[in-house]
Amino acid sequence: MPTEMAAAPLLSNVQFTNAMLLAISPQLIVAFGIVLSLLLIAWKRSRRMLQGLTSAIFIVALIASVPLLFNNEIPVTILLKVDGYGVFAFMLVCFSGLMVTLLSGQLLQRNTEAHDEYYLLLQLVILGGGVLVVSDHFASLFLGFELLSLALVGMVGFFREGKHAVETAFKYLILSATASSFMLLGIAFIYSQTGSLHFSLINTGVNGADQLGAELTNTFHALGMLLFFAGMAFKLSLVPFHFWTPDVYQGAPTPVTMLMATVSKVAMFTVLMKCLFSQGVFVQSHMMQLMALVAILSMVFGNVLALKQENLKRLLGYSSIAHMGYLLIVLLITSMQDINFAWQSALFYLSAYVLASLSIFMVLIFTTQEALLPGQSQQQAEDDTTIGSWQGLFWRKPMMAFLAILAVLSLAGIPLSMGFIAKFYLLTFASQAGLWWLIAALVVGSGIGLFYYLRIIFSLFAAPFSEQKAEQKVQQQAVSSDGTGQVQASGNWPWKGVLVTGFVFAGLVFGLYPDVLMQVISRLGELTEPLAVLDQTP
Amino acid sequence: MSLLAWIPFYPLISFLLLIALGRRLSWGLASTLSIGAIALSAISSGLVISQLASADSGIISVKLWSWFSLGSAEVNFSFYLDSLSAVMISVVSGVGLLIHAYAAAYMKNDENFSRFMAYMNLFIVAMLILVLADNLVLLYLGWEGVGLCSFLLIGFWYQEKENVLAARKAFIVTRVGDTAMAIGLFLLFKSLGELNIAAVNVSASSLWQIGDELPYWIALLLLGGAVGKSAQLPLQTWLPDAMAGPTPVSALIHAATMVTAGVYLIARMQGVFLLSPEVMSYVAWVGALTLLLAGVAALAQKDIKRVLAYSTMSQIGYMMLALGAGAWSAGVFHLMTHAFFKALLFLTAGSVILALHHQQDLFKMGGLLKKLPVESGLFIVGLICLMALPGTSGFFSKEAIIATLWSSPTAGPVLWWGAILGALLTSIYSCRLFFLAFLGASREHDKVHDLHHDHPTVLLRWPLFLLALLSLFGGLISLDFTEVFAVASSVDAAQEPAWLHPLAIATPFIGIAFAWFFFKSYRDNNGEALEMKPGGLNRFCGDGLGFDWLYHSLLVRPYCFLAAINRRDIIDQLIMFNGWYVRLWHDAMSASQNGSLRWYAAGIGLAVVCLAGVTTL
Amino acid sequence: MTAIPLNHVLILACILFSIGFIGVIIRKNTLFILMSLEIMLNAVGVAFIGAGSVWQQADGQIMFILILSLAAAEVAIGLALLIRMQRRYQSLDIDKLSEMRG
Amino acid sequence: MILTIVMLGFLLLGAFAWYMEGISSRAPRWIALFAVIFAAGLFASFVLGSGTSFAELKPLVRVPWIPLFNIEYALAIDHLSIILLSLTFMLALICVLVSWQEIKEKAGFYYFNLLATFAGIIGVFTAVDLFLFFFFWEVMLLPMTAIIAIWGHENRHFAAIKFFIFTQVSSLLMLVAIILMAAAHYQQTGQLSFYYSDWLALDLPLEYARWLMLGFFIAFAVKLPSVPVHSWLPDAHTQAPTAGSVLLAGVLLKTGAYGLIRFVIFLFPEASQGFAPLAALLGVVSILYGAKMAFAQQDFKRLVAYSSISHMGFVMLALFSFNTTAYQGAVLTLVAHGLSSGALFSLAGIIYSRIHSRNLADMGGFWSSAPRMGGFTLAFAAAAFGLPGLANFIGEFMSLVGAYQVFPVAAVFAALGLIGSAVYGIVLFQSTFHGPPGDKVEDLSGRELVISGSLLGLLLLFGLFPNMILEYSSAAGEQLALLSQGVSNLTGVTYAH
Repeated sequence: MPTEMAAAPLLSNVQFTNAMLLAISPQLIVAFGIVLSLLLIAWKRSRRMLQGLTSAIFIVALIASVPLLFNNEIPVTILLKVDGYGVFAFMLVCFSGLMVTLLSGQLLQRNTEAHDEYYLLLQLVILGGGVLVVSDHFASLFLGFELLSLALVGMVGFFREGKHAVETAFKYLILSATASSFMLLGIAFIYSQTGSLHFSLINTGVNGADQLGAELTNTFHALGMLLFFAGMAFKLSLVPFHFWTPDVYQGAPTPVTMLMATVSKVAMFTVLMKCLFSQGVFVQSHMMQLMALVAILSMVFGNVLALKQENLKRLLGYSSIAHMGYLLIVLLITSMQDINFAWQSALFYLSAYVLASLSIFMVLIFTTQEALLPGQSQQQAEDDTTIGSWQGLFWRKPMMAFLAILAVLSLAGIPLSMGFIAKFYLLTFASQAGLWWLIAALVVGSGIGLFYYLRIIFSLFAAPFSEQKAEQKVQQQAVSSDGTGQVQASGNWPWKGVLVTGFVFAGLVFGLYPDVLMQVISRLGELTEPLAVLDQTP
Repeated sequence: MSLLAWIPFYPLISFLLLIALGRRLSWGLASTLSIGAIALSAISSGLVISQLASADSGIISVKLWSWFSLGSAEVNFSFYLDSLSAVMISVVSGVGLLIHAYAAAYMKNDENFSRFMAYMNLFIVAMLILVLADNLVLLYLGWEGVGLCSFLLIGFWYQEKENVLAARKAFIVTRVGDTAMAIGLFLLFKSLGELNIAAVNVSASSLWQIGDELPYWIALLLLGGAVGKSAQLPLQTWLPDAMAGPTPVSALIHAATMVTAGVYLIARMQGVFLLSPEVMSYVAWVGALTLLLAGVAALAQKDIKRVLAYSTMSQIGYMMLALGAGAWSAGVFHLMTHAFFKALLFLTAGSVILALHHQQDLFKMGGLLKKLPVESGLFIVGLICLMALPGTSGFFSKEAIIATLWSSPTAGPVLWWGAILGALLTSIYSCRLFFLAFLGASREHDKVHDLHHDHPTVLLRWPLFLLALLSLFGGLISLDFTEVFAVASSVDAAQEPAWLHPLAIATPFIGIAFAWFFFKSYRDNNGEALEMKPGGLNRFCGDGLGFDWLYHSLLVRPYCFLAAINRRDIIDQLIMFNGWYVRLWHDAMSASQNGSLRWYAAGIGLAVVCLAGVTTL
Repeated sequence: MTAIPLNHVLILACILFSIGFIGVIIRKNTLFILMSLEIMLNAVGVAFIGAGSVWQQADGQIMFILILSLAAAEVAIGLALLIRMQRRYQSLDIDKLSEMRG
Repeated sequence: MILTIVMLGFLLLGAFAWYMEGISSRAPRWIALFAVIFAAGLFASFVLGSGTSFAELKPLVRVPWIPLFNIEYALAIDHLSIILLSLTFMLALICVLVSWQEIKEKAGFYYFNLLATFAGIIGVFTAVDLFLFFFFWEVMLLPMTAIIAIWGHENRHFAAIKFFIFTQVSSLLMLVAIILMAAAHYQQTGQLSFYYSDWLALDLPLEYARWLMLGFFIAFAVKLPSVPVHSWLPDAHTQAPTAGSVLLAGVLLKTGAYGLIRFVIFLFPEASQGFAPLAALLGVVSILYGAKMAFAQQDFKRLVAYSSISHMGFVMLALFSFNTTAYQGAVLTLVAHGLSSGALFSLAGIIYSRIHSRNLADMGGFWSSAPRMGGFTLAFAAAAFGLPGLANFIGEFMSLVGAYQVFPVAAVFAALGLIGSAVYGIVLFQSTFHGPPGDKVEDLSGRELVISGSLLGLLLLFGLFPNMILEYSSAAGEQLALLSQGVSNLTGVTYAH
């Protein structure tokens, strides 16, 4: 039984410096923002003001992050460690939060219920994500994780009159609680064997841990790693922990789904990477095999599951399973040298994925707003949006359809889009690491994936509804606009066009000239030669 | 450009004009154009041949342009005239001219007249290129060109299903031979690096010994091409069906010119063939078997044109036999005389058919001697040439062939007897044809159509007279091939039995006598209906000795069957099976997404247990 | 007093956790599912405290406190949802919540 | 630079055409026509006026694109590219013309896609940075797929998806090979490079090269296509609108052959020579299987599609014979097949516009009412079965002569394809134009005469004066032969030249 004291226990006297304060300023801004929002609500309950404040908070947090991007890594107590990668991930998180804020207004307006908590919860989610991406300790991981999850549960079931609200919320709550129990048990096991809750295994009780990482001989430690990974895999909806994904994606309000698809994925993956890399997981062959297996299963089955799916939100849920499977490739590094390239690949991939997800959900929200029938709640319309309901969109709203096409192409990893460059990163990574099975699964998965991605695109191009139907629709819309003038007015939200155009522009620029983003990401690490990964013979 | 180069050019211009202007041309213009073009070709041919006589080398050649090059070997668009090709161009343009003239009259009332003449002109172009080509690729161009024209002309009346099928069959069957020939060219090029005919003949004899393997294969493959085009065994089946085309077509393509292209090819490539005595004897055997088979088949035909078609096959068999036996000149000589008399026969038959309102069934004719005396006379001339009665052109050429057979190293007595038997058959079926059609009393056609009512007499008659003259006296033309053909091994006539020649001369008469008695019912018919005896043997022979059936069940049906069962592409099905398989997985996986929370939780637990198992194992 | 070996503690935690988990799976009543979740979290707490005492650190106990607050939050949300469910479905049978599938 | 302008011009004019759709329904096609003629003129003046020799790859432009991976925007052309680019321009013109009446709905977007496809194809034929090549390779697929999926026939979505998935999956393998190649360059020189000429200088271990070669080969074999990965083609060709079929058969298949020449054979001479017997076998199987399948079809376009598979088999066989003659034959076959199959698809479209069916059973006896159409159909069918005098014959003949030097048995079996092609060619012609006359169909209009006439004219021109093309491919052919000689010196295997 190990008796020596592990270094840096949770309660230790660490000087809290200004630099540290600065380093976590974005997170602090969000936290401060929450308090501010509460005060605002107490002062005046205004939907627009709160939305504005939330957006402002996220924008300020984003701006505050920028100077931190190329800083050296700064440990903030033992709980957090701010480095470029984390900051970049936080910016992704924050940007997604901003988009969700902007897109939620319409939805909330249609709901007569109270909506103040919505923005609070949203800010909590972002805070949780913000904590996750910079955490360096299981305790902070746990805090961030739960902050994010519990706030999300609240948001998932926010519109309690919704058709699927209770079901979705319950599924998410119970399954997520189960998963976090698994993760916690895993952490407990790891802690019991290492004596440290710190990510890094240096100076812990693990045999031979003075170098980074070691093959695990201890059953409980291995089991702990497995359970921890299972908990994270649940959040990343990797096969075989993916069951909840489509149901929750479908049942949650679309902006919340968007949040889950972006913030939750980015934050979880970032922290998983940090943790696993710090633990030197790449020498634990069992874990590597396990992750490879999970990756392959996710790539193939995620796509297989999406194959004939008609419901768009479910389909995107399945597609996210496959994407997290692809992304898992970067965890399968073979040595320290790979870490930087793995980070670059992961962050580029996540950026592409976030951009694509935001775009496609944005189109989903906008199109359902327009096609809303009287007496139908927007949430319900969105839940039931099928591929078919986008039929002929291209001929009616070319810009929006173009954004959707670009997003789908990006998800499918076809040139002209960021997704292709992202896939290029992954393939480069995988072929250097010699992960032939994963490449094979990626190819097969992409092949299957094309089938449903193309179905979406073809639906956009398909002939619009027959004239009769269209006429009916026009009449109905006329009726609805007569009835509720407010709805009509808000239908022409002026930012809509700006947003869509902006996203199209961003997608094209990053797709055609990815160097803009690549340079930023490659400078985040700055520690080693960015392409050192290529030095190894495959 | 030299005169030689112009020869195929006139009909080409005419073809283009006819195609471009189409139905806008009146009959007069169209026929003038097409006949005029051929006439120009014929005149130029005559002039060029007279130049040839004065040329020192015995060769006139002209290079039009460099076509392409195979490695270091140039393949040029150039023409080459020696005495062999001189004979060919004179036959093609001469007989072609006469047949064109006749055809213009024959087809006058067809709505697609100018298209018909255009095809005929194109055919002459291709045929002239074939015989004038100085290299095998250009020859192949002509070779395929005549095949295409033959296809077009057989299917000229495209609205009838049989014609369409006959055209298809003719093209595809000859294509089989062409492919063999193409492979022969590949082999030839690989081994000699050259496709120029003269150069090939020279370097073949300098590089190879007699009996080498390479010339054997090359010659065999070229023979494959020849049997396809010349309707010899085993690719003979298309010719009888090809009679579906208009009669002038049968006369021009399927009797006088195109079908003899195989003979020309072998004669042209004699340098290679001489190196392979085995293939020479194959040639002889192919010829002999074909001539017997065709003779037997001709005995059981109902259709006047089919009799003539089998007769053509049989006569080409003689030419092949001659080539195989080394009697090159005799073979080519027979080619020429055959062109005269077979064109005559076909054209006369055409007149008869026209007069009988397109009745071709011999058993429904009869008594035409009285009704169509001129045509009957011309037909008799053709038939006696075909039977090779002494004095006619056919006599000279056929006797020349038979005379060489007995002691030729690549032929021999057996083939001699085959040739005699063939001659016997020839006279028997000729008599049968004549008896059925011209003797006795008319069976169905009491009224004979007045040919000259709407067909110009001059064009319809005069070509026939000219052809009759050529048939009768064409044997007097002497051909000198010493420049072209290597001197055949001298035949030691002393060792041959003395009765050979008398027997050969007597054979046709024996045949006539036999037919006179055997076909008495045909001869003495009084107008009662006649039927061919329905026996199995008759049917068997009538169908060309079962080759059609054989090929149909051995090749056509399996190919169609294969095509039919695999219409949906088994490989595609196999690949698309993956799609099915993935969909199966999709269904299975979708079933696991059953919406039950407890099931999902259990799934997570199971997954953890399984992964733990995987990890620890 | 002999110290309890760490492995025993961990095995106990495992067993407790499994009991809780099995409860989540087999219980149809939502309330019991929430209770089973509590058991699972408490099992984790046992493991943390056991480990903390072995390493002579407060970390384990701090984690346990954090877990307790998590459990409280979870139950709060869970009970709120439970009430919604009772209102809407007049039942607490979790299997009624399977409208979304496929 | 000029080619960049051409590509950009295509895109911009395409966008302009799209925009103009709303203003005048006729404007898009005139814009497209202008774009193609203008681009062709620009290209011609550049090539003819540059006064330099294009025997070797001549770089046109080379600027950094993604510096982190040392990816460049690099274009270069040589004779092969010029031949194929000229074919592209020619068929582009035909495509615009055949679409003239056919495309009535969303014409603006249609011409945008058409022009974008041309731009992509030009990129494929000129890119010498392999990443850029891959980029164009995929980009040309997108508008093509849109053309099939939007303006295609009844089963268009299925066909488009199949087409896309086949090419995409196979090209991912190529992408992996490209990445590994670049990494190999990094290991040997310390710098990442996707530049073609840099790669030519690489010295890869044979075992490694084999795998990389295979990655490229599969992608190009799918595009070519070769049995057993051909089955996207009949569906795509059948379902595409006329211009789509023309473009697919005429040019897109050629990108596969182009890739085989440039990126398989010249990049991996040793490895591909080792692979040659198998490739030749695939070629022969394609020839025979394609011919047989073509014969079995009842659908005009499907028949022509399978015939394309058969013809591309000749190309495969010829290319892997490593022989000057065969190489020249293959290049000529590419051009000839582009023209002849383009013509046959145009005719299919023309017939479809008359009777609204592609089924051969619905056709027959058209000759009486449409003799000109019949004449052209016959001529193009004759080109398909290799009638001498037309360009296809020279191509196939040289391919086979060359292939026979190296693979005699394969060449003999390939020659059997001549019979097969005659069978389907004749069946195709006869079942449309022979037989009892059915409905009256309108004969070719002036525009259609121009289309068919110009294609036939070119086929005749190249059939009678093939040296116009052959002299441009001889240098590369000899290089190829030298390459294989060099290899056979190493491996001890001798090849006849």
